[in-house]
Amino acid sequence: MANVELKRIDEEVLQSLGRPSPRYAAVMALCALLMAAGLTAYMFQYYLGMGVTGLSVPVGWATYITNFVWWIGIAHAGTLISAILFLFRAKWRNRINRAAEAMTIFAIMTAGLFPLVHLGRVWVFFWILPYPNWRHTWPNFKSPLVWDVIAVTTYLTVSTLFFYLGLLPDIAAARDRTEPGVRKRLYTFAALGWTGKYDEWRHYARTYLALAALVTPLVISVHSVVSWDFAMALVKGWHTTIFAPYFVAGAIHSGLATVIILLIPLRKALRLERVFTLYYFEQMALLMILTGSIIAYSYGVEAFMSWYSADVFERQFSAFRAFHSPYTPWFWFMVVGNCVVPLTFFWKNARTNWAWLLIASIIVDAAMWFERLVIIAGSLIHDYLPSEWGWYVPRLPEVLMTCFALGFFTFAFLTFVKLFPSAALSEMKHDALEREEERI
Amino acid sequence: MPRWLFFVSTAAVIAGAIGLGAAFATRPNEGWLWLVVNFVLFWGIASGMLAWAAAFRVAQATWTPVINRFAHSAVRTAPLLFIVLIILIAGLRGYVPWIEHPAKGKEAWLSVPAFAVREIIAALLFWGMSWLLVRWSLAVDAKPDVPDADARRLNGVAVVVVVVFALTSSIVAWDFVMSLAPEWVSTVFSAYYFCTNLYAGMAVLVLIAAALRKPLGLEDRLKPHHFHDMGNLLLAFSLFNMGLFFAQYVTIWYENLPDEVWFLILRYDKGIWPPISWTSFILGYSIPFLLLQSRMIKLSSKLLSMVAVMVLVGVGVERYILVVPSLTPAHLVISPVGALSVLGFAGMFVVSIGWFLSRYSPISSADEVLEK
Amino acid sequence: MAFTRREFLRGIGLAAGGVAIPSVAYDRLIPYLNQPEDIVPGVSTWFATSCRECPAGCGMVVRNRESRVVKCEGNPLHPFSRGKLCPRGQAAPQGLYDPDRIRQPLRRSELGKLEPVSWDSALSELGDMLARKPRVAVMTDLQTGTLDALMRAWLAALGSDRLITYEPISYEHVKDTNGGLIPTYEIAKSDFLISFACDFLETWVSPIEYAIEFAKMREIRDGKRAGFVYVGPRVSMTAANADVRLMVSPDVIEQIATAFLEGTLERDARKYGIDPDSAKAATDGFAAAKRPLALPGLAANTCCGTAIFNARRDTGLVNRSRRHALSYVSSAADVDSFTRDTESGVIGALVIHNANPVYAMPQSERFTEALKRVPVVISLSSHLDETTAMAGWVLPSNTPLESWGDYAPYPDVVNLMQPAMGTLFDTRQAGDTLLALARAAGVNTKQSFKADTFVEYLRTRWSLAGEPWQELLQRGGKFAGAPAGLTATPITGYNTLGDPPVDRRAASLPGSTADPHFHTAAPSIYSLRLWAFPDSYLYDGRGANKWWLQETPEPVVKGVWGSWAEIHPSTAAKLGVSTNDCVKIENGGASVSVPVYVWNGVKPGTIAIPMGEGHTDYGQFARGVGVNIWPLLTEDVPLVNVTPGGGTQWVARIRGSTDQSHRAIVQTASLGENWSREKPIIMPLPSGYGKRDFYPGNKYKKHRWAMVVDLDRCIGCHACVTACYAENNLGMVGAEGVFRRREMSWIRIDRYVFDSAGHGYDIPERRGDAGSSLGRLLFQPMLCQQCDAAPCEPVCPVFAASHSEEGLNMQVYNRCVGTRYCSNNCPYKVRRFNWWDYKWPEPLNWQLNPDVTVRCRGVMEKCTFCVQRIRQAEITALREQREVMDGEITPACVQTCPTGVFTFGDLMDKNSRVSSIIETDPRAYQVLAELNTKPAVIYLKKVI
Amino acid sequence: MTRIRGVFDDWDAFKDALRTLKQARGSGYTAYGPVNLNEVQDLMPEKSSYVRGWSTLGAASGLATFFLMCVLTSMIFDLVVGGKPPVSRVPYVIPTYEGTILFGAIFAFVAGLIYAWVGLRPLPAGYDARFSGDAFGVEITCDPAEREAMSGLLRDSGAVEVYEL
Repeated sequence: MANVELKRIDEEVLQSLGRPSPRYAAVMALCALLMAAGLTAYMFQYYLGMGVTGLSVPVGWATYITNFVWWIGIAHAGTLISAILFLFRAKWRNRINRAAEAMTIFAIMTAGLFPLVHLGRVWVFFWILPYPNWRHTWPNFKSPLVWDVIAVTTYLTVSTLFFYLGLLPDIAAARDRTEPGVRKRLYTFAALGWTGKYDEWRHYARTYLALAALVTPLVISVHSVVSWDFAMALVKGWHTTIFAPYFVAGAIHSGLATVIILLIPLRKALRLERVFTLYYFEQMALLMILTGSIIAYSYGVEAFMSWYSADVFERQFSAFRAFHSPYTPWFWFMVVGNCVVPLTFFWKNARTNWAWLLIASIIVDAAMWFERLVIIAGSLIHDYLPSEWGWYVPRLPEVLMTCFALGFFTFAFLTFVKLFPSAALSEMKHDALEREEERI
Repeated sequence: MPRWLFFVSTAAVIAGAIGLGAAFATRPNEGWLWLVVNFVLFWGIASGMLAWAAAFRVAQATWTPVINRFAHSAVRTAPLLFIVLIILIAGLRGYVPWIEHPAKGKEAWLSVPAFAVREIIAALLFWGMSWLLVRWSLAVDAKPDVPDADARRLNGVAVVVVVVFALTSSIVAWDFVMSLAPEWVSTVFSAYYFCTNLYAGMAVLVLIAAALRKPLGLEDRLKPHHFHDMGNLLLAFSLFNMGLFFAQYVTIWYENLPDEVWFLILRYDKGIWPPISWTSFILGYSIPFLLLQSRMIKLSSKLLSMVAVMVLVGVGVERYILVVPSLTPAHLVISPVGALSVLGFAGMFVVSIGWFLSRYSPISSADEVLEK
Repeated sequence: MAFTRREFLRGIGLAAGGVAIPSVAYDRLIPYLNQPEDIVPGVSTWFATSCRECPAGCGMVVRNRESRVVKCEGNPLHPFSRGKLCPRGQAAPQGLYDPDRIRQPLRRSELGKLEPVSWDSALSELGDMLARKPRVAVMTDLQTGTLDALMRAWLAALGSDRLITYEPISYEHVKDTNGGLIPTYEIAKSDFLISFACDFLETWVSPIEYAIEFAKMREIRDGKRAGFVYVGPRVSMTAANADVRLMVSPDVIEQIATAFLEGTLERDARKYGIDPDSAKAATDGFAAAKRPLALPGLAANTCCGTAIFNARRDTGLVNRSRRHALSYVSSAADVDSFTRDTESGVIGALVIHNANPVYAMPQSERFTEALKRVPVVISLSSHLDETTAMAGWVLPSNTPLESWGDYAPYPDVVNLMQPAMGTLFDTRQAGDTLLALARAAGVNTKQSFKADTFVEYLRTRWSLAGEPWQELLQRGGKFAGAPAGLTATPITGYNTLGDPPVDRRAASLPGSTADPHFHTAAPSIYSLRLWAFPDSYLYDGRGANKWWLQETPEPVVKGVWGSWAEIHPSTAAKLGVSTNDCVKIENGGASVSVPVYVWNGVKPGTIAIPMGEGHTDYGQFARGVGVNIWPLLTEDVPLVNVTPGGGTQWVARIRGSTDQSHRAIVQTASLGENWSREKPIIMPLPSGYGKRDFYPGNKYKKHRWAMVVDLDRCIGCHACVTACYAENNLGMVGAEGVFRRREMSWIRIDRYVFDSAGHGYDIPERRGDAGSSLGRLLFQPMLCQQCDAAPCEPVCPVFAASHSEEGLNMQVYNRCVGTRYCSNNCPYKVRRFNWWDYKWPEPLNWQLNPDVTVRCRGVMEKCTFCVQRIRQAEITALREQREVMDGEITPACVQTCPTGVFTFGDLMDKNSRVSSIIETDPRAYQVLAELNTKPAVIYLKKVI
Repeated sequence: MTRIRGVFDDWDAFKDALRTLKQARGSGYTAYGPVNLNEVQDLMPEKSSYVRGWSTLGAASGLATFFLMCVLTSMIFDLVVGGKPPVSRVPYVIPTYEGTILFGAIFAFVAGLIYAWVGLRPLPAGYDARFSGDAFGVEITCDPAEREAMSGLLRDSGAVEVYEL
């Protein structure tokens, strides 16, 4: 009997929208605290100048840009899971895509902050945007930073549309299962009067398909563009052609890890154990083996090519990065964390062990963050003229802004899962019915 | 396989042999040139096909038992490619520039023994592993059901094949393309080479599927949606490869470093080659990308195989463009001889996979179980 | 000597003297109600005067805009400084605008605080005091000519003759070994120069003059050039320029001299602790030399060595007839006896003018104690230095830039001084103060001085000598052979108490007393030779109140804002300290704690510390920075006790590796070979783009500015750096800023070790530049290369960095949003970012060049080739309806460089000097040419 | 014309109803449900949707817009940076690409909303909340004469409840 199954799904998912537990609230309060700290730090930076950071003349970019790249990367997994796997008709995506997409949106928002934070004169940031003005001045469309702006805003817009579209029927479901009140009014508004009529469904399906088909090439391009911030420059360690695929793989890698990190506590907190079952985590773990090995390939090729090039700068730089740099430990940490740790998922009992899943994912995320730092700051400290070699150590404002990012992201995510169904109801029902088909 | 096809391809082989012979007799360096082009092209296609088989196996794809077996057939081209490789190694002196003018600082890597050793190891490794994959897959056919052990070892070797494929293709790319322009360096190039190989490999699979659907009576096994999926893979890879191409192009364009730019300027910016290069690019990637937008084309085996042919021509010309200008920057090398040689290789290719497919069941039962 | 029109205009200080220009402080631009006769808004006026930042007395022209001094440059008419200035000269305006200048007369209250007092009451009170005829004495810094004469006349009028001309660095031993005077060493004529620890390119006697002469001497004539050997314990800037550097312990320098003459140097190389190869090289050079010449340093034995050397190989290059004014400084003996008198309380009233013995005197505390026993101490200094801080009365004088006067560095060179702007504060000419005091004491000045004001006194003095006053004033002085009556009368010290002159040589010749094997038997690790050297910019400490000088990095160690002790790694190992660890240094009852900088640029067993820091007073930039080592100097090179410990303290240095790591950044050509270019120059013009370029490059209509930098001429003196600070309103980042790599200098002098092993993976902090002795240093001025295919430009999202149609990389400050991408992508790292809003405390902001924007926080800035000067020249040319002449445009760095490293010009003009050099000179190359950025700054290889 | 609606809690019954309706009438009916399945879509009278066309149109316009923006602005503001020509095609590929996707997506979304007639409107009278949860509904629009037949048809195919709006 189908409807039993469907009812169960509704109940299971919608119960998670109940009033948050004290512990849940506490976590959110902590996030708020982090945000407050970060904002305070930023105020100082705003009023005093970039001098409060640890930046210098050889190292113009470091923690802020690292955060930017890292968060954008996090965002990618969401789109991958919801769009690419949708196109590949990988069934297993259907439960986690909602959470993943939410993660995408908030991650992009978080990432979007940092290009602003790192500007010397943030109050005129809008000069980077192409808008008609009486000065007849325009941004430089040859600059990777302008590409960034365009790519990231596009990404945010499109993935938000995609996300909202997916959410629509579920909001309707929620609407019809809440007692009158603020929530109900919110849902009624947000559901745009969805009735579940099959004419609506028809157009809905086409739109969803169209957006999925568009967002897939987009997600590949966005992190390529981000990687070109560096590949376009002639700094050794930045200027290399493999960056685009390499960064995309890295992005998805860290993104998957983040989904795991988010969902493992979430399924407990929201009592969704029967929704987010181990199976889905296994699939993501397996995917991480792939992304991890792409990254490994890139590391290898980069190192080999710098030797093969027989270019004094290239060779010295890669030797420096691997053996002499202040970041050397982090370099090796990133190599192990990104390439070796995921390989453990070849073993079933590694990828089916909750604890290890969590730990491994945290390692991968950390490693990916340090990869960005090693690439960005680690290359700048050692460029062409030895007289200008420098070093970089983050200072308090940068640390606090990083905390702010974490706080903001978590806060937004936790708010979301309490506000909207955190698993795709209609998709799950869809699967339920199809499974039924098979049984018959 | 159908007799006509057999005869046609044998004819092609003979023609190609004559062509190459003539080339070597008259202008040896040109002969070498064509040999390299063909090697790079057909090694790519064959390894690409096998990589698909392995990849589908790794991904536990549920729709590909037939396609996998078609892909397996590429393993039969190993002997041909191996012989050509040996000839090429033997004749290195005839075409690589870095023997008379050693590249400064690269002597260790660009030396005849090193070259020979790594190439032979690469070939043995890749073809050996693929052979295992095919053999174990065939072994399963014999059995009534699929024992877990067999399935597991098949998955294992599939993973290995995928990895080995990436590495060996990279080595081929470095040795037979990059080393011909010794000063040039591009990290993404090897990846570009094997991604385009997957692309071409899928194109060939489409052709085989379209060609053998009726003769082997696989109508119920190869439904339109199979072609639709293959079409989508072609679509995805056409875009992805264009992306890789652009990533390399824009990066090098932007900083304009003397060591990097020459390779691209010669082919895509100044001189006699750009028209050909861009044609191959548009024919091989852009047009397929646009055509494959249409569901209708993807669903029809005929239309799709036309696109596949277009892809193969484009990729073929691109291989030519990757190899030839490095050796003769100033003048075009276009001759019937060349065309014939390609024809010949194509013939050999068809014969070998035809031989394979006429030998074994077109359905890999190891993958078939996944459908259930 | 050819002039361009512009230079000539500068030379003749347009303002014929006499007019005191009112100094107005505007906060907004208001047109003049009634225009002062010689001020045209927006047009600068140039005043010729004399530089008084050190006793060298270079000629200087001062740029005045709207009645404010904004820049000092060399006076091109001046016979020996030839239009060049050193960093100290460049920094003169900062003395004038020092925010901590004394702004009105002060007197010490009962509570012992200095409190403002009006001139009148001060004068009347002091007048009464003087009228009571106490034993009066005057202690001044080196003065010649009029002021000197006035002082002595003034003393006479008050019935005394105690005039002490006190210079902390008195070149005592140079005088002692040259019959009581400081001769002119004609190094340009010599073909083999040995410097016995004589840093004549930085601080010694007359650095600009000697730098110019040095450049002349080092010119390559038919494949040969005069050799230069440096003998000394530390790699000073001068040493860095030597062909051969003999690193020896300070004690054996004299033996080295004799060894040279006896040709035993090579044999005994080991004994002296120098490596035989360099010994051989030196000996050979000497053997081949026809006209060798030795230069004495400050320490006694260096002078003795030099004396012996020059006596034995007398080539007539020591010109004793042309004595330097420093000869007239009171001898140590005089100072000694004066101190004794002061102690005995004979001195009733002491007038101190600009001398700062309390800070800068060996074992100064003795003098300090003595000073306390003088009933009335009147200071005429402009700055509240340590001595002034002890005075009972402060009657502040004008700074030299506000003063009248004359100064005669040599008998044949008499500089005239005129105020370049009106007095800034309620201060007076020292001479006027003296006259006023005399008057107040009841002396009839009209009678006894023939003048009531100092100007009057000065003019009478000159007109008596029948000199064309106006003309001389415009030329900046009397330069050809001084006529009678104007020669500064020699002063040979006073011994009024009649005790015989003491020969301090015997006392202070460690070389002769100490055992010659001293260095081999290493001294106890706790007792090292203290090698105190005058800081390149602070000199004896008088520059410490000018932040330009504090922030200009010491040429070799690159230290700024503070003191450090250089020790050799082996010594460091013995002491168990590493860079940034503090050590305690004790001698003669005094002690300082200073962080060490470990490197191999100094002899083992020696600890080298720059003088000039560690002021307890003297303004916000000087106070509490570094340590003062004067009290430790019981002798020239004392043995001091060094104890490790005392925590760590970062040595504020501009860090970065000195190791080229095989990157061919400073390229060298060896002497005597015939040179050729390995790589063609990639011209920063459309012609520089070929079929191996992806894009066509820029089109230029009229000009394409470019610069040639001759590395062979660069001595690393940093005059260009300070000039850039002065011209372009660069901000002050302070010690922390420099430590964080945020210095703002648009042009910097990189230095690399010539024979570096290439293990250049890390920064010296973690490698300590190991190796027994430092290789040869190569200096390289690094400024924006104005690349034609500039990596910094395309990455800017808002076109703030773009290319001008005259080839400059423009940085549009107003448009910059501060992404710092351009800096990341600049392979030369010459872009500077405004990390904060940099402040110019009142009245330092008066010095800001009105032609250059002051950048706000958050924007990127960089060298502009002094675009304001380019525009100026273009406008002038336009007004005169002609083309801009080659050489008409001189950026600040080009203008001040004493050795003529830079050539600036237009590449579109095929006949310009830059074009012809680039065309012809085989040494031309581009830094990092392989990056294809097509830089417009072409370097000429260093000749080794 | 009246509208009769049958509520199904059984999935197969729902499909049967639709099948019969498709054979019987071929049009004049519609369905409600919490999920979208192709097989249900196949049973629906109406199949076409132009969303994709709109999206393509949007993509095309985005391509044009962004490429022109790059080219024209750099013609207005023609500065040579790093020696690169003011209008250089290679880098402009990137904004163009992003713009294509941006407009394509926006068009698709808007078109989708408009077609599906989802709008900020109160729910239609007689909207049945069950259809967003676990129940399916079939709604037939017929003239009052057929009322009985239709409701019978629905009941026979297993509707748990049949009512008229």
